[in-house]
Amino acid sequence: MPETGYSPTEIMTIAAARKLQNGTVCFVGIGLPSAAANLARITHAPDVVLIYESGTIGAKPDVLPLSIGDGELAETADSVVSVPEIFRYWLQGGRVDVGFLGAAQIDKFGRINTTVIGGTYDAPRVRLPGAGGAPEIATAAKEVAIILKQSKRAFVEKLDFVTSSGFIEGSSGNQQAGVRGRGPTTVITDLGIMVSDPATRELVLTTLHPGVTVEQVKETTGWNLRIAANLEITPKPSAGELSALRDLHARTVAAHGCTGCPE
Amino acid sequence: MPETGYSPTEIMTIAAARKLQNGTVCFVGIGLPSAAANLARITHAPDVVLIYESGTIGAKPDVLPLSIGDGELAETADSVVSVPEIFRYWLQGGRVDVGFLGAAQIDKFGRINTTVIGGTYDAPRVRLPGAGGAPEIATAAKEVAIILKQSKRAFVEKLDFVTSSGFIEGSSGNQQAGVRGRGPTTVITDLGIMVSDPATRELVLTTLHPGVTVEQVKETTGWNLRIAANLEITPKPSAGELSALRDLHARTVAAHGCTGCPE
Amino acid sequence: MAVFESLREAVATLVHDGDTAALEGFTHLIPFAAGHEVIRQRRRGLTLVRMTPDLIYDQMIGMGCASRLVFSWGGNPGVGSLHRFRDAVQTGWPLPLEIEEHSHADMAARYQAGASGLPFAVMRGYVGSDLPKFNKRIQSITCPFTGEVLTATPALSPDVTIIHAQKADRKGNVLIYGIIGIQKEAALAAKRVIVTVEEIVDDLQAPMNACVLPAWVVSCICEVPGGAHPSYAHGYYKRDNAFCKAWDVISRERETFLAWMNRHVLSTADFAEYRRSIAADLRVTSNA
Amino acid sequence: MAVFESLREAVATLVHDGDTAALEGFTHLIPFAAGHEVIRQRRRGLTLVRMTPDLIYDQMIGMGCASRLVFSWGGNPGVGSLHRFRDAVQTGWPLPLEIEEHSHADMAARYQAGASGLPFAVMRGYVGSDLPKFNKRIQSITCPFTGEVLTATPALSPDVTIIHAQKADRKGNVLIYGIIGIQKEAALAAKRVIVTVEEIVDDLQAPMNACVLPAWVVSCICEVPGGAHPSYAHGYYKRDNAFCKAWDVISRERETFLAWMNRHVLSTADFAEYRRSIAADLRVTSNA
Repeated sequence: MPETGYSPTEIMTIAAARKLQNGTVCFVGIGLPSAAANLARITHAPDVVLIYESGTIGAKPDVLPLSIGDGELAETADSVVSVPEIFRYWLQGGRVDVGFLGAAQIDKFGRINTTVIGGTYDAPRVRLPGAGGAPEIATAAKEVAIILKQSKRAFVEKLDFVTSSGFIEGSSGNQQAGVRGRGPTTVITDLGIMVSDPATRELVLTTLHPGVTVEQVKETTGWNLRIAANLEITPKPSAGELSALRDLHARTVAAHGCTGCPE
Repeated sequence: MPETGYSPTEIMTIAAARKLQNGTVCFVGIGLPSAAANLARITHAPDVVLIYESGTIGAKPDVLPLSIGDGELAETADSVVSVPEIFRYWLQGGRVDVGFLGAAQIDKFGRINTTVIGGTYDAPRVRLPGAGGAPEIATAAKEVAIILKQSKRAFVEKLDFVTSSGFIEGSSGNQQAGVRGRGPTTVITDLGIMVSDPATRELVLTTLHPGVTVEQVKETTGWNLRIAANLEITPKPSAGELSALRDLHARTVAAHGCTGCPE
Repeated sequence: MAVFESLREAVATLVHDGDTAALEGFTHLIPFAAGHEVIRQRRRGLTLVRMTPDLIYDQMIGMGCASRLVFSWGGNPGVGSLHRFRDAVQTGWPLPLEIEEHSHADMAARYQAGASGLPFAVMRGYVGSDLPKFNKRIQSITCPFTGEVLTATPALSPDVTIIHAQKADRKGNVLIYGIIGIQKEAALAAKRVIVTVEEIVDDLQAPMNACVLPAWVVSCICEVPGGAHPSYAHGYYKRDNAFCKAWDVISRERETFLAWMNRHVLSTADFAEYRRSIAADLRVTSNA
Repeated sequence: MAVFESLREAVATLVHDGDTAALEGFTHLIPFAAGHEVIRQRRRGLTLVRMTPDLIYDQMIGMGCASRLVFSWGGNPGVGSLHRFRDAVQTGWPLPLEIEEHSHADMAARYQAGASGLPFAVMRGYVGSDLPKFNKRIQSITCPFTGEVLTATPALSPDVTIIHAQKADRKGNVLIYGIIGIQKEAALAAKRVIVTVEEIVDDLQAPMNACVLPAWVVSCICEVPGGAHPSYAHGYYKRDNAFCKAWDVISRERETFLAWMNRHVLSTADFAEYRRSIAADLRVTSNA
């Protein structure tokens, strides 16, 4: 544990959790997004509605799921529906306020690559898991928040593959494609928070976590990152937030043998 | 009760029931088709699968339903699904062997009118209930049997409105429209049975109920009815068939106050 | 998020003149109480949507609430015709009724498209039928992979959907069981959703994969015991077949219809008073 | 109509070289036992279809059963990558693996179209994504009513679908509960259906609106207790997370993978023997 009293991953998770307002309907990805969404639920947002693509609506897990379809999600959900129903009636139906996603690579517009790295699509250097629900979450959710640790490998000038975007370049593109959401609007990292410029969609660094410098962020970002005129500083994690998060991870380790999140 | 020992409606119902083989999957209309299908189930075809458009799959009602969605159907079904599911996964999905339908009017091809009689579509003399499930049952079921009492008003040269057909005129029409079923193949009446000519689709009288004459059938048919070269005679209702049907109606009257079928 | 109100408040705030309104229920859980409240509050110019318009739509049409009907089968289940519906279509009494007619499979697919955020539905429909000739909302579409020509119809998205369900919990989550019909799709396709329920409970005790509408997709929940009478509520009461037969007589003539509606619906304050009124008058035996 | 057979008989008669086979399950009720039997019987040239290929597909791919994979997300849930899947795509070992890649929403819609007897599905998909550039099965279609351009993809209709469920009754009716995923659609979309179950019971005791597959849509039912291990069966046993982590090590190198598969799958007669073999060898703690 660094002398700050919390780890970079902890403040990233807590900063992401703070973005979820009470009563929000959140379509949750597994791993860090799930940890942040459940932290929000057990702290300031008890009525947040968590939807997992496995068909669990209003899940309230006491321990973090290791997979998107853990039994804990079904047991605590208000309703468990089929996978086609969750994508058609609930996601495509326009009922999701925010999509909470992770990624392997993102670009300056918050577009995501989880398909291939290096080589070609047919002969990639590294084959990643693929799209999953991301392309339609990015389109159908009213907005998308991405939670990802910073590194030049992850924050790149040009994606090897655009798996998920949520928008079409050009002013009228989205209207033509019937896109109703705003696409990726926020990226929460272990160093700070980036918010997309509504005009250009380019991510702008707006917030630094305590003790982090702009240089640290620039050094771990693969493009020439825009910096907001007046940078904010993330309020330090409260004792309550830290203990809630650590208790959640402790319960998860006790149940599963691990947290299901990168450390 | 006529001296035959059974009523015209009874032999019509029994003749229709005999058409259902054990294990057949039958999409059942309310009224006489439902009476015939359940009579088959409680006599020679215990494993017939009865599907009602209300979403009840494998219904085994002890009394006849008055409506297509009586609770008795749900309580005795193997599965109760939504109405969109029954039409998409189960009917359109091609899982139905035979559609058992009633009608207000039919023509020589077994096409059905349940929409309007007389006047125009916008200002009809008599407004009928409408299509219900019939147009897609006629298309998606492997074949369709229609159960209807004979009269010149019901068996007409030209329908006032074609609500449900099950086929397109012309040899290649059906293929183009992706029709997989044979459409209306059998009409069971209170006087006999008509079967459609596979080549022309025109109904041909192939069977008379005991004691019925060809003239009686011609007099109650609104077109110049074709008669099969060697007419068969419907075997008389057995004591078992009659008592099963009468017990079924008696149980239904006891439960609902009526049989739900025309007498 | 669902609020709990009286049915009078719910209809006053959520059902407006000229709305496209779907009071759904496939022979089970028909929202009669809600339909009566719409009549009491004298809504006009409604486009009424329903797969199976039955007695309650006959009443709303006869009382002049509707200018348009979108449907696939209209009748009195197990009894026969709807006389007020027929009178409106055949003679325009009390008002001309424009009709838009589809098949069940089509209406179900249209509600699904509405619930799915799609502008249209695809189906294998209407082969050889005259209906497409009289309904321009039934079009064709070609499969981009096989070249097959199929039917396309526009999504249904009512301004308000009203359904009746067995239970809601105190948060407003709704449980529907038995013949669930098209209610979930009709609710999810609508801008506003009113749910009348038999009872409000602490715990829905819903099986894991039951048909549950979460509170946050429901606008308003109204506790109206018996609110589906004379239709039935699985687990609560059976259909009142005697009433359905009696309706065939009551509704046959305009005068008897109007007298009955004035006496039992317009002259009563709510559904409970209505139930007492018809019980006293018609000796209708309700199983509620 | 469902017949009751051993899994060996079912795979022998219903799974053929070159088939398009879907072994479905969305992180729950994964048909591992059936996948092992396909490996034992050395099926070749399969087109494997699955929304979420995980360990069992990693094993089938690594053992050379598949020439093609149709999928939307491939990984070891909660652990990481599938090394055999990666090796096949990146280096073509043991055989080149052609891939056809979609999104979850697309795959789910394609199964629905297959179950619905439609040639294609319509969705709002892939906005701004590169996937359509590399998959010609992702096309566009225009709404005949609004002019909106949407995504169209072809129906999925596997030659054989294999799923694992909690229970079947003695007639062959199947009950699935908990996270039901895409199993119903995958089964109804297929020409042949194999269902392995935890147990065969006299009475399913299924809630009225539960996910039930009637016996007459199932080809064969095989009683295989624990047949979803290391995934879980709601109401029966939990996921074996230790095994999933161990697999990451076992599968990393071709040699260790082949040795393990030979020892525990090819050298065992059935799933029960396999379970004893891995329990003895790896000390895998199974909750089954």
